[in-house]
Amino acid sequence: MSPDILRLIAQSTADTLYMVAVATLLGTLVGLPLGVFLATSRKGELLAAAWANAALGLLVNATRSTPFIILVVAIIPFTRLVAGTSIGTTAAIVPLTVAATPFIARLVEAAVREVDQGLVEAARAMGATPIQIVAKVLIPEALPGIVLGLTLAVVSLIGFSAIVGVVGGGGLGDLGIRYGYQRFMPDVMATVVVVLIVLVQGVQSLGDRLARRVNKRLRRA
Amino acid sequence: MSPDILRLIAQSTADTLYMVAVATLLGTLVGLPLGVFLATSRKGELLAAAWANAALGLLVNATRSTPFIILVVAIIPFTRLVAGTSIGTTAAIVPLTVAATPFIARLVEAAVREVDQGLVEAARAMGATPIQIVAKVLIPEALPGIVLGLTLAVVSLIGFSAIVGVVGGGGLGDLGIRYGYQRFMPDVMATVVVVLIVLVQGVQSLGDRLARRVNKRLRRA
Amino acid sequence: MNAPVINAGAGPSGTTPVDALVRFQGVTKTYPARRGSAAVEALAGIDLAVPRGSILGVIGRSGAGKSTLIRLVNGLERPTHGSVFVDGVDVAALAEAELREVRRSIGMIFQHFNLLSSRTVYGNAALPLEIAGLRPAEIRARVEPLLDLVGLADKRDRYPAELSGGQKQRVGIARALATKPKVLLSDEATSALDPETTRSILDLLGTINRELGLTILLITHEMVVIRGIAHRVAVIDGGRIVEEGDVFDIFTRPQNATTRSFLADETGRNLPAFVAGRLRPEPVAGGQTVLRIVFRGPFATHPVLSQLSRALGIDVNILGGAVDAIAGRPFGALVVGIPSEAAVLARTLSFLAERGLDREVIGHVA
Amino acid sequence: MNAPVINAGAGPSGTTPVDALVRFQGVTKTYPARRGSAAVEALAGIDLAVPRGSILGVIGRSGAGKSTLIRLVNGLERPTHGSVFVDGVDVAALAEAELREVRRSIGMIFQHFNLLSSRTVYGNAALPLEIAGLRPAEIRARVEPLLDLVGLADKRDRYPAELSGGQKQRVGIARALATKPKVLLSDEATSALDPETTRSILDLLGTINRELGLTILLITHEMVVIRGIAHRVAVIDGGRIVEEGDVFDIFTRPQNATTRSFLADETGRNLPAFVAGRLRPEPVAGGQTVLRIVFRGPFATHPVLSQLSRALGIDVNILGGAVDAIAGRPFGALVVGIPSEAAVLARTLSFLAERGLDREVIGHVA
Amino acid sequence: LAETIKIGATAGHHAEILEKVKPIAAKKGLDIVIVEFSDYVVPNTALDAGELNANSFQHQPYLDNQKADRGFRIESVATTVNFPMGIYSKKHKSWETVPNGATISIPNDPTNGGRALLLLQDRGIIKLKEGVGFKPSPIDIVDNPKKLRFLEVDAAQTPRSLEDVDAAAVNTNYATPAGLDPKDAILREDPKGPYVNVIAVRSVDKDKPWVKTLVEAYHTPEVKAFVAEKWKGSVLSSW
Ligand SMILES: Nc1ncnc2c1ncn2[C@@H]1O[C@H](COP(=O)(O)OP(=O)(O)OP(=O)(O)O)[C@@H](O)[C@H]1O
Ligand SMILES: Nc1ncnc2c1ncn2[C@@H]1O[C@H](COP(=O)(O)OP(=O)(O)OP(=O)(O)O)[C@@H](O)[C@H]1O
Ligand SMILES: [Mg+2]
Ligand SMILES: [Mg+2]
Repeated sequence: MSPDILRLIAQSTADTLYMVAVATLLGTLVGLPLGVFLATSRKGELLAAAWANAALGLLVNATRSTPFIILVVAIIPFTRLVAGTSIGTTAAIVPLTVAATPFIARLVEAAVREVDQGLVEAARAMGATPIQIVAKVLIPEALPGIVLGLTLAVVSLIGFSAIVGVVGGGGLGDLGIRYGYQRFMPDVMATVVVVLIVLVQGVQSLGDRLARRVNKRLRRA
Repeated sequence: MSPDILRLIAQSTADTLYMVAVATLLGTLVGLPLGVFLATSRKGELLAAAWANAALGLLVNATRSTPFIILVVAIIPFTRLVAGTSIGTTAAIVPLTVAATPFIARLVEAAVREVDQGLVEAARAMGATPIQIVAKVLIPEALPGIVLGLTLAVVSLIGFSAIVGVVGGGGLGDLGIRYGYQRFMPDVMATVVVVLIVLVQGVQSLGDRLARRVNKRLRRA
Repeated sequence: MNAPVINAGAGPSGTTPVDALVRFQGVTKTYPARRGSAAVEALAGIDLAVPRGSILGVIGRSGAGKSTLIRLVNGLERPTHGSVFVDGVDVAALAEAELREVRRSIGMIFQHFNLLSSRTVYGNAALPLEIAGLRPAEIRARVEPLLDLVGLADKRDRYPAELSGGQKQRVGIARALATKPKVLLSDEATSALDPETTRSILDLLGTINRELGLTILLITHEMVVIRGIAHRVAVIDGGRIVEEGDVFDIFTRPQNATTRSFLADETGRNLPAFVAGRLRPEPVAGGQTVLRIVFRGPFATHPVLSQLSRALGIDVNILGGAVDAIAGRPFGALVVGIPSEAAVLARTLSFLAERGLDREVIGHVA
Repeated sequence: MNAPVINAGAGPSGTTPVDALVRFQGVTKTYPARRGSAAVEALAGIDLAVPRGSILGVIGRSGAGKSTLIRLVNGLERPTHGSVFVDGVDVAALAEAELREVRRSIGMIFQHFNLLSSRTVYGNAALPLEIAGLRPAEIRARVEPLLDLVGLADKRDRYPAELSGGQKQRVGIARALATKPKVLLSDEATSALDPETTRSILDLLGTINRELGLTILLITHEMVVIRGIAHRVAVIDGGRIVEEGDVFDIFTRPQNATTRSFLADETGRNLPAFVAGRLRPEPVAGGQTVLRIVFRGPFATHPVLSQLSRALGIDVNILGGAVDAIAGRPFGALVVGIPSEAAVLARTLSFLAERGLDREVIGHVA
Repeated sequence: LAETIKIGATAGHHAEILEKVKPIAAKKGLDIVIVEFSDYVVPNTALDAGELNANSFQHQPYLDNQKADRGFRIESVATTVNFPMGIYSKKHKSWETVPNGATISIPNDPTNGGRALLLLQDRGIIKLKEGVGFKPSPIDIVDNPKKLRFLEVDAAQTPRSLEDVDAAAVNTNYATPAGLDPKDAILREDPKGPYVNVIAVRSVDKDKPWVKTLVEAYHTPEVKAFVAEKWKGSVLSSW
């Protein structure tokens, strides 16, 4: 491989890390509260706002069901507003975040639903407000599950970020597609895949380790 | 919209349902045991096979990190072997399944990790074999989480199946991209998106309902 | 005689109209039917008042409805019918948000502990104070002495998964007391504790009750707990209150079969197996007649048996029973054997009757 | 006299070399240190044998190491040092797979129930039988009578979330007994049960022990449970066995301070508050001298007090205490008051000494 | 002081040629930043919005179509290269032996797919609806005597599908890297067809001096030689 290609791979790795990191961060910022809300706002539940729950659920489903390319185009005006442009790596973060958010929300929702209802009851018995229950009980208790969920989301995003080539987003996956797939350069494709695997392997084992660290339920014999 | 287009939408909906259903089924068939294995085979755990765990973990990560289009190309020989061809709706199921399996595995893994260790202990104290513990304790107890995970996976697959247009897989997402987006037929795009939302909404509420049904931990006041 | 007879001073009497801090009025609670399972009527027409500053013991069979009953007080469970007043407010009619204020003045010890696995011992005990909005320094000043009191100072930074059953329970106790509540709901708070630790916890609760006027609803299966700390006791069976009143009265003269059965082990009311196995309905020549004598009231601590023995010139053989204090007042129930002679029996019974003691012929042994 | 003195027949004696079904040999268990928390030595040098067919009660303070101890028997916990033999096999040396066979002959009732939330009452009790590979019809034949026995027939199809605490515990009991194990490990199996249900469960365990030779290791905080069913008792404190032996011996003559404290409430060894509060070190003219008399052995059921009263012509006032059976043998410990005269005291003490009764002057009251 | 412009291009030949153009333009005082896309719509959207200064990925018919559909105010300022499409087969030596009912894979994007269908119509194999323009799709086929089945796949996927179909319509830019020789095509587009690619800029920019510089840099003999050597005559320069 030429040094140019190697430089390209280095650049793409940096782009991927940048896009995924920012999209995860922003996606978590919105997705975490959204997921908690979805998990706690059905009828008879803690925040009981069935209407808002249904509406947000629909929004989440809508975002999740729209193919990414269509989503990218549909939100171009929004992307411009936020990123100043609709193309390039930074702009690609916007649709990536929009796609990541509902995904993270659903993962968080699933984790929060696993929390022992007895603990929520205990907090209610103390006169805790719903916000306090969320902050002091649900999130800390669901944390191992949330961490695993975020790990899943980051890995998915890394794979997913390949599609942002649509808007010139760059990154490893896009590089692999452009060179490996469209220009038929198997060595580039292989290198990209190896770098991706290393990246994902790193994220996954970090996530696993963290999930175990925050899990205080495990007895250590 | 012309009747042709309507017929196309109907056909694409059928294709999507077909692909997603089969890919989910096959993905679950492999992903469920795989996920359970990943959740229980680290050092000091139930099935304690650290090596196999690491190897399968790597395989899962590798599959998950490879961009879908590259995956499609990489497994063309396998696809031909299985489906007889590498293009078309049926052939598209193969890469879709390959992509769905590790995803489902990770979701199942996360759900199984949430099971109260005390229950595993109780089963061990009864002299249960690891297989029995998996079948009688881990899976039933993790079922609400697994159902939510599968729901998440199905929804992701519906969105994901748009990409199988690459290999002529067809389906709603692909239709939306090709007609709605590339040919600029906003009415087709809108229709496709609406059908997708309805589909996803249906899957999600079915999944939610089922997850609640199988959750016997909830007290009914 | 000159034996020291002390009346249990603590706790308001239940006979006069009292200032009830907690009052159940016609409360019914039905858990709805589920596919394949019928509805369960956990509580049926409960009327009950807990005087301010008193300790009410709640006893009853497993599944009788005790937990349901106390969970109604802080609105964790809503009654199907009826009202539950706490300090004059019907909590059953309050919305969840309005309940919050009431709940902050109620501490609860859960039957299954409900400790947060993600928090240490300290963190768990601090939780209600964080919720009440105290500052960290105030929290520390409150929690640390409390952990000392329940004997968990050295487990301060441990997580629940690393605690023994009784240690978990003590965290739950510390947590419930942290906010200095007006009312304490205690659901089998000492069931996982050894007798020594139980005593120290009961002492703690008794002290808080006396000094701060804490009102306590206390579910327990240990009669010694009721005897040691409760002022009043309610016996619940099949969702109904079958007996309720002053502890001493009920423990010494239980009317209900369930109550009697519960108290059998505690007050020496049951016959030791070696007596029960030999009992016959008819007297045996040269054998003994078995009597149960209950000592309560003014004669409880008089040397009645000794006097009987000397007055009649007979041997009075103590076969079983116990003499102890109930709710701070002396009480005894002894099973004794006297020589099986009609005359002796008649004179014994009248001797006891003169002193106002309950007596009952149980049978005869060889 | 002619009172019926029966020796507890059941249970092998502990003095002769016994056939130990479970034997701990030099067992130490240390929970490793964690970031910020020191290591915990839960057990330190345990040597203990449980004779085949016997019931061993394990008592001790909260956190003493009881649960850790019995979890070693079925290998849920591995000793840091030492061996645990079950029927001659060192389970500490077995691999997880080899343990399975041993575990199928051991039933366990968990302190925290550990019921599967996804299974009904029936399904939970059936689980060990499914694991053992029985057919559905056999399982039904085994489980249904058992649910009847623990009083849960009507809750057959309920899920744990719909059960009361005691109901859950009874499911755990049924589940542990379903496989007809050789050994039963019971970790506070009756702590959430009312006295009546406790009695019926103990009767059930006693019957299985007698009829099928079930060996039981039983952790409990309720002395009445030990007294009622155990043959031997081990007292564990700070991870060490501080006292171990025949229940009757230990309950009647506890050597260790912890044991004494545990037994205080049970055997009338403690002074009622109304006596304790008035005790003085010096005799008071016209007052009483307070003695504790322990009745055990051949004179336990003799009318000793009555005879004392008549022989000395004094009133003997029973101030507290209990007379009951321990491990099936009669035993009493009474606190009595006699007139405060030096001569009376001397004659009383020698009267008691002649009959081999333990006696102790506690103090004096006015 | 050098001027900098952003040019959008799709991955592959267009981008590769621009990489060759870049140093030449730089010498003329024009810095080129190439933004690669893997999509055919966004480069025009971005250009119209001013996020790009130019793009080079489409042919004139496609550009016209996009302008008509979406009202872009952009226009072509120069022609670039032409990739005549060919129909290839691994199973049949010539079109004549392709049987009735054969499966043909064609690109699934409208222009390239349309090109394949138009090529077949030109050869009288199928008949398309009147007035479908440059982007017909299989549903526009009104007469198909050979009962051909069309499978639409990604353009880059068409060469990879040759094992699975009777014949595949492959753009030259994908044919050569996939190891196909354009001379082996069993049907080939007329190299003089309308599908010559163009450089497009915003209408307001078309008279800017950098446009002229860009076109000059593109239309140099070095670039022509590069194209000729690299793709061995399967890609045709228009200058
Ligand atoms: N996983 C663990 N990590 C650290 N310490 C532990 C762990 N499990 C138990 N311990 C400690 O070991 C000691 C013994 O615990 P164990 O559960 O055996 O007590 P126990 O006698 O059963 O008490 P209880 O009557 O309260 O149930 C306790 O101090 C406890 O805190
Ligand atoms: N969520 C529920 N759904 C159906 N039945 C329930 C539910 N919760 C409790 N019950 C039933 O209501 C009855 C009363 O339960 P409760 O927990 O109040 O009993 P309890 O007196 O506290 O018993 P224990 O001493 O065993 O804890 C029981 O028969 C129980 O099975
Ligand atoms: Mg209860
Ligand atoms: Mg324990």
